[in-house]
Amino acid sequence: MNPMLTLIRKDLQLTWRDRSNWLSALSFACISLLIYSFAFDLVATDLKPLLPGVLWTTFLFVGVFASSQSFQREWDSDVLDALMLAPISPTAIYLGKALTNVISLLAIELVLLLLSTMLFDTAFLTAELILVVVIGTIGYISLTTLLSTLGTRARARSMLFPVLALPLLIPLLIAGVRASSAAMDEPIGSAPWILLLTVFAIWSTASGLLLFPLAVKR
Amino acid sequence: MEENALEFLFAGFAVFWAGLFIYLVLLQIRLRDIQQEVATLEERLTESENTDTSYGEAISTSESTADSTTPNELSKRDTTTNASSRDA
Amino acid sequence: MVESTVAIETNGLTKRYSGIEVISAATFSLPKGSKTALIGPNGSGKTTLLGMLSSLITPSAGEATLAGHSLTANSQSFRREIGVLAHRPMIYEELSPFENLQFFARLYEIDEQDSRIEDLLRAVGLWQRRQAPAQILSRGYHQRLALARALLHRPQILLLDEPETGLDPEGIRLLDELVLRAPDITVLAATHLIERASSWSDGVLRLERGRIVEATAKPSKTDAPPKIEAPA
Amino acid sequence: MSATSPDIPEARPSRLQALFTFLLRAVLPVYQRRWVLLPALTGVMMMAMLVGAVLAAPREVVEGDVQRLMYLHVPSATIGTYFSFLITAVASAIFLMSRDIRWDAVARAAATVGVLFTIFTLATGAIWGKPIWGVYWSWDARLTSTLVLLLIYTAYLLARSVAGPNDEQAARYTAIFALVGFLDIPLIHFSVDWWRTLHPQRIIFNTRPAVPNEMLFVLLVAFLAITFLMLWLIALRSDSEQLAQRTDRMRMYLDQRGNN
Repeated sequence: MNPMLTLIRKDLQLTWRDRSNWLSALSFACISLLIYSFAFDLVATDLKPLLPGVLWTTFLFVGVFASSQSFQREWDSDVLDALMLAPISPTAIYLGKALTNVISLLAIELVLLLLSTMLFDTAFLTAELILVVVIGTIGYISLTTLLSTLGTRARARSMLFPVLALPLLIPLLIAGVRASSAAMDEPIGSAPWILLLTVFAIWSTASGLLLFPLAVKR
Repeated sequence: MEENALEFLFAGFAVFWAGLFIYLVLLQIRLRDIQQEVATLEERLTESENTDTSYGEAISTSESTADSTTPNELSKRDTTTNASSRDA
Repeated sequence: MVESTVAIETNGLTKRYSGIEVISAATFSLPKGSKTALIGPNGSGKTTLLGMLSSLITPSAGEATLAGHSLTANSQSFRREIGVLAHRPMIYEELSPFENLQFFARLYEIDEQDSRIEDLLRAVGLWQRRQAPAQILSRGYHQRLALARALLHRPQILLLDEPETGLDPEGIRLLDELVLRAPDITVLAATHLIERASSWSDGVLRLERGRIVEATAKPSKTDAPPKIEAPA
Repeated sequence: MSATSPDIPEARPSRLQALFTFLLRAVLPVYQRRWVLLPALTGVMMMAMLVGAVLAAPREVVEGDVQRLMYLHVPSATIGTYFSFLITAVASAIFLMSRDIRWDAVARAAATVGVLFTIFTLATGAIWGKPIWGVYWSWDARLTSTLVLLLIYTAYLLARSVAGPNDEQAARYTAIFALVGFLDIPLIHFSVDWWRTLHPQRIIFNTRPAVPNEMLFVLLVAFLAITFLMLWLIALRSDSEQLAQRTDRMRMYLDQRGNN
């Protein structure tokens, strides 16, 4: 899949070159995390079960807003047509963009985990929890990257995108929060949440791969 | 549970029929808009003096022609001379 | 594969946008190595026709074959044979000219990329500015970079959409030298500069309201080229 | 859908399209007389449901008369919601394949009716729940799934209404969204069911003693009534959307003819 690596390299290079986009997403994430702490005073021991919820809502909001910009650069300078003209399949374009988003969002989420370990003095950087976060991120990013092709058309794109993306991600949110609680060994019953999260990730990547070419074909 | 929860039963049915009613009102508003648009189209058609003969052909290629007589079909018979010659 | 003499051939190529026929039943064929000017008033469908030929826009009906590849098959090898220069330069403005060409060279999997990129950048006069981010370059240089990108993979066919836009006289000279007079490339270029067209083109395709109303293989030098009615 | 079979572009008449056209021709006679069949059947069946639900059906011993809402709630929750969203997904898939904008109108009509029935389901479910559980909303698994569907498909209608009736690219995008939304349903069900089991168990109203067969009969009548009502509402809506598309095309044609 050489073309996909080329696309990822170019995207990462571009994300690194004008870092303002990524940094604003990171600061948005940290600020919303802090706002939760001011709102709920999460340090009290009996509020521990709330923490996975806090984390995952922040992940989803940052992820949705960040990935709604994923094709912004291509539309501004009409480069998407140049990519479609290249001898590569549209799925490579989708995979390249999705993986770039996953990498940049995972970076933000790891920073958040670090921050919340300090803020709420609970061990967040455990292998299990990171696994859950990685699977969940792949799950929601592959869907939001597919949906971000809306940008070329609707003028009211910025507000409409979360309204479109978030309801579809409710199963992922529930599974993510429950799987994270399980990873922090909170008592949450016997349902195989990590399995549901993985199924969601596989399903969303598959539908992204199949439907993306249809979304960008004119 | 109270025995005679009749008012809840009526509330339930009332919501159902109210919903239907609102749906049909919205549909009627939609049809009113379409009627309005057809009327403005007809004005534009009558006032544009050189009726282009390909007008009928361009429209008929984009939708198959023989329409069933739908009650809400708004094919008002054109009384004006130049538009009535075209048969879809 | 027998060496066919026809580069571009279309049969009944049509594009309907929500009922309105933007291109209706375009049927023509351009010999290999020919240079054809695609002329017609604004909104006559030039960009849509070029969009369909370059496989960016899916036709509503009809088919076309370019360089022996059928359009509907839309195989990736088909896209190796055509180069496109559109209205807008379609380049990454945060990347430098060199990085832009390097990225596309990797996508087209060109061998000895660096020397090919250097030749092209020198040819279009961008070699001194090859490291500057494209943002700070003028519109003319963006157009030249797009021209270099279109030639990168040595396509057999070039589809140009008003290539002169944004080019200074020096740029236009480069356009003529690299493309419009290059011997073995087949060119179909939409242009408004009719009088300039007769200097480089050996054929004319006139489009009016989505219909090919004139397809002349050899434009006579008189101002009213013989009118050949394209088969409806 | 206008009366004659739609002009599916014959780019490559694959077996699938041949089968599809054959099926369509079989359905066509019924389809053509839809404006006679649907109103008649809906009218008769809705009357029968009303009489059955309020009078004929026996009073439920545990929950009393409010249980009669079942005849509205259960069919709306099953046929009214899921079947219309199935029609949306199928129509969107056909639109993506055939690029015939009229299927987008059918998909939008089915989604609108689907949203209407989700609202019915939630409303009757809440009203039915109040006297039994003492609270309007109890995060019951099925009602929550219906709520999520309501969110998804109102977003669908919102996104589609931003663009014009004939805007093919917006229609293609929202068709993809409708497909993804429909494929999301099983995931919603699993996640909501497992999530809900954490909540204190409430007596969910369908594990009651065996339902007497008079009730079953009235329920069957209710199912048929809701099905015909749904089909009729969809047909009405889709025809008016197609009418809007045709007038929009005429306007575009006149604009185009006007300026050159």
